[in-house]
Amino acid sequence: MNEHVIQQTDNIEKHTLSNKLLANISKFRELGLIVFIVILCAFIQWRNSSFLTIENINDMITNAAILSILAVGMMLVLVTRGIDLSIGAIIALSGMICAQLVSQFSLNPLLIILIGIVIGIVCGVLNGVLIAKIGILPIIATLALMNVFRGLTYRISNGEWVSSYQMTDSFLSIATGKVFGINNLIVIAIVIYIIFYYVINHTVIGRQIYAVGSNPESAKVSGINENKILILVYSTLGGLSGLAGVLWVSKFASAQGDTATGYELTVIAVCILGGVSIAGGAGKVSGVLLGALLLGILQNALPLLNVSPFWQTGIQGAIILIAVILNTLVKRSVDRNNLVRRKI
Amino acid sequence: MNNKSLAEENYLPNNLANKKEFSLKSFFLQWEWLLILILFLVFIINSILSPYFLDANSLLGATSTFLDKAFIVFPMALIMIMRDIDISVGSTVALSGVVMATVYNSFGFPMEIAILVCLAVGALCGLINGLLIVKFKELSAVIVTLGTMILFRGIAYIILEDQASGNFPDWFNYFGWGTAGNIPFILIAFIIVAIVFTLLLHKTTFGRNVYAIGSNPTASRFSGVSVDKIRVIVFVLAGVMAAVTAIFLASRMGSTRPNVASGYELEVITMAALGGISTVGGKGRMLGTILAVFIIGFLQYGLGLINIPSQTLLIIIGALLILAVATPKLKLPKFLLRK
Amino acid sequence: MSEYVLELKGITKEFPGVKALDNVHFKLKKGEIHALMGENGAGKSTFIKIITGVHSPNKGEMYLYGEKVEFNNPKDAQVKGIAAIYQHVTNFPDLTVTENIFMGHEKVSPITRRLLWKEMHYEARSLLRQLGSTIDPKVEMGSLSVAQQQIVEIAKAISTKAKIIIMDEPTAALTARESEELYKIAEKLRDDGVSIIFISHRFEDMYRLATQVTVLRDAKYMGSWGVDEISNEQLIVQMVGREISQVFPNKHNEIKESILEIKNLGKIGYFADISFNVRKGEIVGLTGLVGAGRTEVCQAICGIAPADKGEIFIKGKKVKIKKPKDAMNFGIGYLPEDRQLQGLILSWDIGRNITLPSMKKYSQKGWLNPKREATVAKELAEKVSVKANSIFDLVSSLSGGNQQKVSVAKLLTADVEVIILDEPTKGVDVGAKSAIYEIINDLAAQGYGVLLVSSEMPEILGLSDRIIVMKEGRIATTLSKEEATQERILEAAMGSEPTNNREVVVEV
Amino acid sequence: MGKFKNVLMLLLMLLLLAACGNTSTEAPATESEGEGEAGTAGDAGEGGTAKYAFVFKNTGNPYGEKMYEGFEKAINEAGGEVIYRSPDQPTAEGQIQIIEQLITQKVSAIAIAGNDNDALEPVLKKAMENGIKVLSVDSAVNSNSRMLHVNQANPERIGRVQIQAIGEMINYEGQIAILSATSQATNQNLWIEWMQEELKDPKYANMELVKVAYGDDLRDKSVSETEALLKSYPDLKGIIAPTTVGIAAAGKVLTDKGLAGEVALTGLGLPSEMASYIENGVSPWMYLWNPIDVGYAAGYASVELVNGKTGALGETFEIGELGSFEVVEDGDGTQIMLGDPFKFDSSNISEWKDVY
Repeated sequence: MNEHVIQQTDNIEKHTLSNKLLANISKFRELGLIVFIVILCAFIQWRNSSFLTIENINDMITNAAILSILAVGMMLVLVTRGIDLSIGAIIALSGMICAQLVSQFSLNPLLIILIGIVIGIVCGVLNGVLIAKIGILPIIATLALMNVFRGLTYRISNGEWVSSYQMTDSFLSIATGKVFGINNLIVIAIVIYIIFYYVINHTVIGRQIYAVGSNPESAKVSGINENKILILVYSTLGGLSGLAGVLWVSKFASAQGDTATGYELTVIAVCILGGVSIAGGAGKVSGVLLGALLLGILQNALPLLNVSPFWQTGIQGAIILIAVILNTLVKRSVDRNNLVRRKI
Repeated sequence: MNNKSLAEENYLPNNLANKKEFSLKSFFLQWEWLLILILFLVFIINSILSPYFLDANSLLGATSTFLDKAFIVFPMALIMIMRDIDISVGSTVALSGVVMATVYNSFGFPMEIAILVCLAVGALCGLINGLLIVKFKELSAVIVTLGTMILFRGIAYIILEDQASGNFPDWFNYFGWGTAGNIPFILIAFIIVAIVFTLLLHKTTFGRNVYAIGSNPTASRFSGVSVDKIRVIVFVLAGVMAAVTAIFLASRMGSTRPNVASGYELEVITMAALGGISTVGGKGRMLGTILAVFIIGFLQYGLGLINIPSQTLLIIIGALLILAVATPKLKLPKFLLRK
Repeated sequence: MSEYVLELKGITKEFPGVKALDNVHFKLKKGEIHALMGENGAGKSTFIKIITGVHSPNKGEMYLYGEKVEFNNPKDAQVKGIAAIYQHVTNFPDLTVTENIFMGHEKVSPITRRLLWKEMHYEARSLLRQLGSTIDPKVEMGSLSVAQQQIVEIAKAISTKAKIIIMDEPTAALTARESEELYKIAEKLRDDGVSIIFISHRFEDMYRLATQVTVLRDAKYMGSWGVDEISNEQLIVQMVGREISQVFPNKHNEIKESILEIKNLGKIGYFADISFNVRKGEIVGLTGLVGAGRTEVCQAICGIAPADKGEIFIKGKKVKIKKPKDAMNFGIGYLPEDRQLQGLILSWDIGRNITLPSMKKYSQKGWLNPKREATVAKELAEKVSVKANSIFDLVSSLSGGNQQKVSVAKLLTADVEVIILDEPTKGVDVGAKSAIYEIINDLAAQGYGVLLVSSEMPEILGLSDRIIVMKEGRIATTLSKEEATQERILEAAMGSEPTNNREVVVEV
Repeated sequence: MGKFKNVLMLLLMLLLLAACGNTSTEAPATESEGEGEAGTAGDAGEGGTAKYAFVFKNTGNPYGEKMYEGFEKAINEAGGEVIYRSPDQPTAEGQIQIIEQLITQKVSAIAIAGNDNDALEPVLKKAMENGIKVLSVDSAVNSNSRMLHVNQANPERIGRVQIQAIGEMINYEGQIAILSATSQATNQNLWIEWMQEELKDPKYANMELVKVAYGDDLRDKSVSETEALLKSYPDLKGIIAPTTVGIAAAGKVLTDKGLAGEVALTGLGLPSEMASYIENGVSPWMYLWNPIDVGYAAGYASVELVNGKTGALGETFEIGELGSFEVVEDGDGTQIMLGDPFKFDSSNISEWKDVY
């Protein structure tokens, strides 16, 4: 009997070892992304030496900050097997309302941020209710609400823009101010990433989101309230979009009706690059951060490299397609490895 | 009938009816009736609001203002019945149109050849989508077509940069504007395509297989339906219809640019969803889709006649879409429920 | 305080078209291992789901420690100390082992509500160690083998500190030695005062562990006995409802030439070295434990998941089968295991389902011919005696047995010569079962070659002319009708001693 | 029975169509009572007021709103009904739809800021065939599809004056760059051509145009492009941005980086958008015509066309308070041209920033 146990433990030990190896392979994505980014940076630096200057890096990260804030929210939605096409419109709506409030009442910037977030959450809850309670497919529900939010923005703005001279300095300083020498936008993004990292990895709710995406049936059996989770993720993304709306307007010092048109696709592209699976269940904060960084670098570097503006769209599309296809191939080989390891 | 007990079931005669009974109730409880009602309402409201609306000429002429993108609705309906989606169609329109113009203008081929090339490019775009989707089943159609959407548009920009390309022959430009009697060519083309697709979906084995795939992909595959082949074919059809749209669009504008038809995919999906094409697959009919095309088209046209700002139109169409997909999900009174 | 920790009285549960449970009683003592037995479709799974709060009964009452309870959702049952390990592993493949174990009862810091990962990983590791396994709790669930996942599921149940644990066929996918480990765990739990409801097809499990057995048949309660109060034969009669020999019409079919021949078929990670043949008019039984690779072999032959190695011959001619359509063109018909997911389109009517595989035959150059379709569908539906009003009745409104008949009718439309039936009577009531057996026999009599996959011993024994037993992806033995007995099959399927080791990497 | 169902469905559909058909034959009859036979719709004098339509590139653009303000003012002065339409996206497809609807409404004149030079030709020709007077404003459509173009300012002057300005700002020495939109309407490229022409003058010998960047009229892209310019050309002395979004984005970047006085910025922009950057010295001055005036001119030009002018070379158009303008040549077509672009600097920006 004892012999048996020892032998078994032996086998299991072996097993665990190869399991660890596998776990490393599945981390390959992030590693691969980092390697890719490093090579890309080296290449860009070689072509244009002003790329890796502190100033440029600062600019690049500041520009990618809003994108990365949205991406982490979108990740949660994608993890639950959903999608949200309305965020560009939410950004415009919240940005427009806040800018108008600022121009008329010169409110405290913190209050404005709060208002922006609340507007976003309201929009997000609307998305969530249509999806969770009424059961409309996410792509259709958010598509419809995208139209509604965008239309509302135009109605509210009445075709006018809110320009920088109408905004208070304190409002503009949301995006230009610094904390310990770091731009506020970066600080906000970092704070959000820390919060999300914590919530996703260290709270029950965070894990429940993944459970719902990984296996909705089992989630139900485990007593997880799927509707609650769905509404939560859509309103979270809504809130982040509302925040992004305020930051956007503050950064560019202008609120327009067509702000951030089509931005949702860029955000989704970041998530896909970052290894978030649209089939749900999988996606890491670190991956999304790297995805945002990669796209930020691309957006920063294509002009630096003197790439014709007409090639930029094509390059972006090709990189996204190649990234997702590579991801699939890697995953397939991992699965195959799993099978080979099995007894027959 | 649903809750017939096992015992009862076992006593049923072993003689099955193979003629369908006609039930007036289920006949009138079809989605299409609601659409006809909405279309009727659109007509009534529009004719009250604008004296110009019910002018026979303008009514027929109006169809040419919204029918260009409507060609894509048919393959999109097939795609959505199969539980897929294609958001690259707008970019396909742009790319195939741009290639057509380039082949005609820069390479000096005759327009007839250019049109064929345009259709071929559309088909190729669809083929790429279809193959990527069936070869990488782990990726959903949303991801693949999101990628190709950006890629196709990007290629169109690489070819034409920010230039327009036109100078098509007169007969080509007449194509999108001409009428036979009072009826615009584009309406005739639409009717032909509508009939072809309606027959394809409802009267052929191909259409039956499309429904089968949408209702239960696994069971279809197990039953020997060539699921992959049919999916690829349907995406190719979408590409071809996008190219048809590109031809009409180029003809109507006398030129084409890389930035045309942006956002068409969303309008087309809206039409299909309103037409009762179930977004989870397996359900929906062509008649509903056709009705939805005219509902949205005449709504836009009619409200345009009374000069409603386009932003209000956005809101109305968004709300209509939500209403359309939400209505069947809401709990209807019992007597209204079908089977 | 009642003597019973759990008592169910007169539980009835109806689903549309089916009565899944009909006035069922159940009593469970503290520290008791109670076997729940019954054929497939007898209502065991539904019964468990009632106890765990997934379904609520239409009628009947449930008492926990003598107190009446009503569960509205799984959480309620969880809170009351009931945990279940389901037959089909239901876990979160993307999440880690630790997360799977603690899903629904995570350890959180009382103040900050922070997840205590360290503690959870530690406890997960020690729970798994208790079960004799050193699975790394930090790996993703999806990367584990089915047996390992089963162990994690058990660890999960233990971790909830459940007082009542339900095990739904936990040994089905385990080797004999793993089963032995499981028995020990179960006994240890029992000694700690946990009550266990143990569901299994295997009499060994019951005799080894249980002290009490309750039998369900056709959704009805048949009775409850002490394990030593009832003989094996009596128990079988209670479960099946009649002598086995009565169920199976014993006809002698004329067995002719070989029609399907498989040589050295292999698929990495699933099966290897599979060789056998099926002859015209013959019923070949293919059996083995769940997870032995039977379904995978069938699916490889049918082109659903083609094999990596080996050859398939039809009437002596080598063929390549890459997709189901190829198989059908070569005359191989497949009746899948899960008729609702893989076999039928539930939202369609009977007629359309029947004609789906062979629409080409009933159409003219791609155009549908509804009249002809309807005639053919009616003919076939009547041939397999589907009970319904018309061929336009939706399949979803039929009972399991009638659905299965429609699946069989589907096969008959094509020019099929070999029919592969994967668990044809799973979830089918007894009345329909014998009808299906009759159909199978008829098919063989008409000269079809039949490959019958089943876990149900009586079915295999009663129908097959030849029986192939699979074990861990390989053919363990082939028995003729005369040689075959339940014991010999089980022995071959489980092996008295483990013959090869699960954990070893095998080059295929 | 299945057949019966289809037939019934078809019958009901036909009924519906017939219902529409009936009314559709009646409706125009009652309509045309006062108008005589359909055809010439440009009948401003008879039967009701004439309708003047203004079609801008897209909604939600203050530049268009201001132009419409002027247009409305002109029509109100001359008497008539105004219609303001624009698609929600700046596409030619959207404008075609709108023009078709305007044709149906039998408006008297359409003034349009085109999203595409050529693509509107078929529909605008159709409008003219229906007796509608068509003129383009701000962004021209090709000469076949219009009777007249109302040019905000001479493109040559617009191009040259911006080079002259940047030259003055940087003492005629150093690198300069242009930040454009991707020009869908050709005016941007035309201006850039004239800029390059002006640069050939020997007095700019020490100035070098290093790059033309495209910001697509998107805020985020314009910002990245500006930043890239600053990094790729550390010695850059001046930026010309002949587009509102571009110049404001560049102004924001230069402000945030504290480059006022080091990199000069000029171009064309809305005073409201640029007020902050002119006041803080990033852009010493920049240019724009008054969109209200442009719209006002378009309004009066519409009225004149409806009243019988043809837009032929040599005609004189009376533009309300702006005086009279002579029709001059513009490539193959004709145009009236308003004055030079207006210069906005710190002395006058505060009075204009609230206007537009």
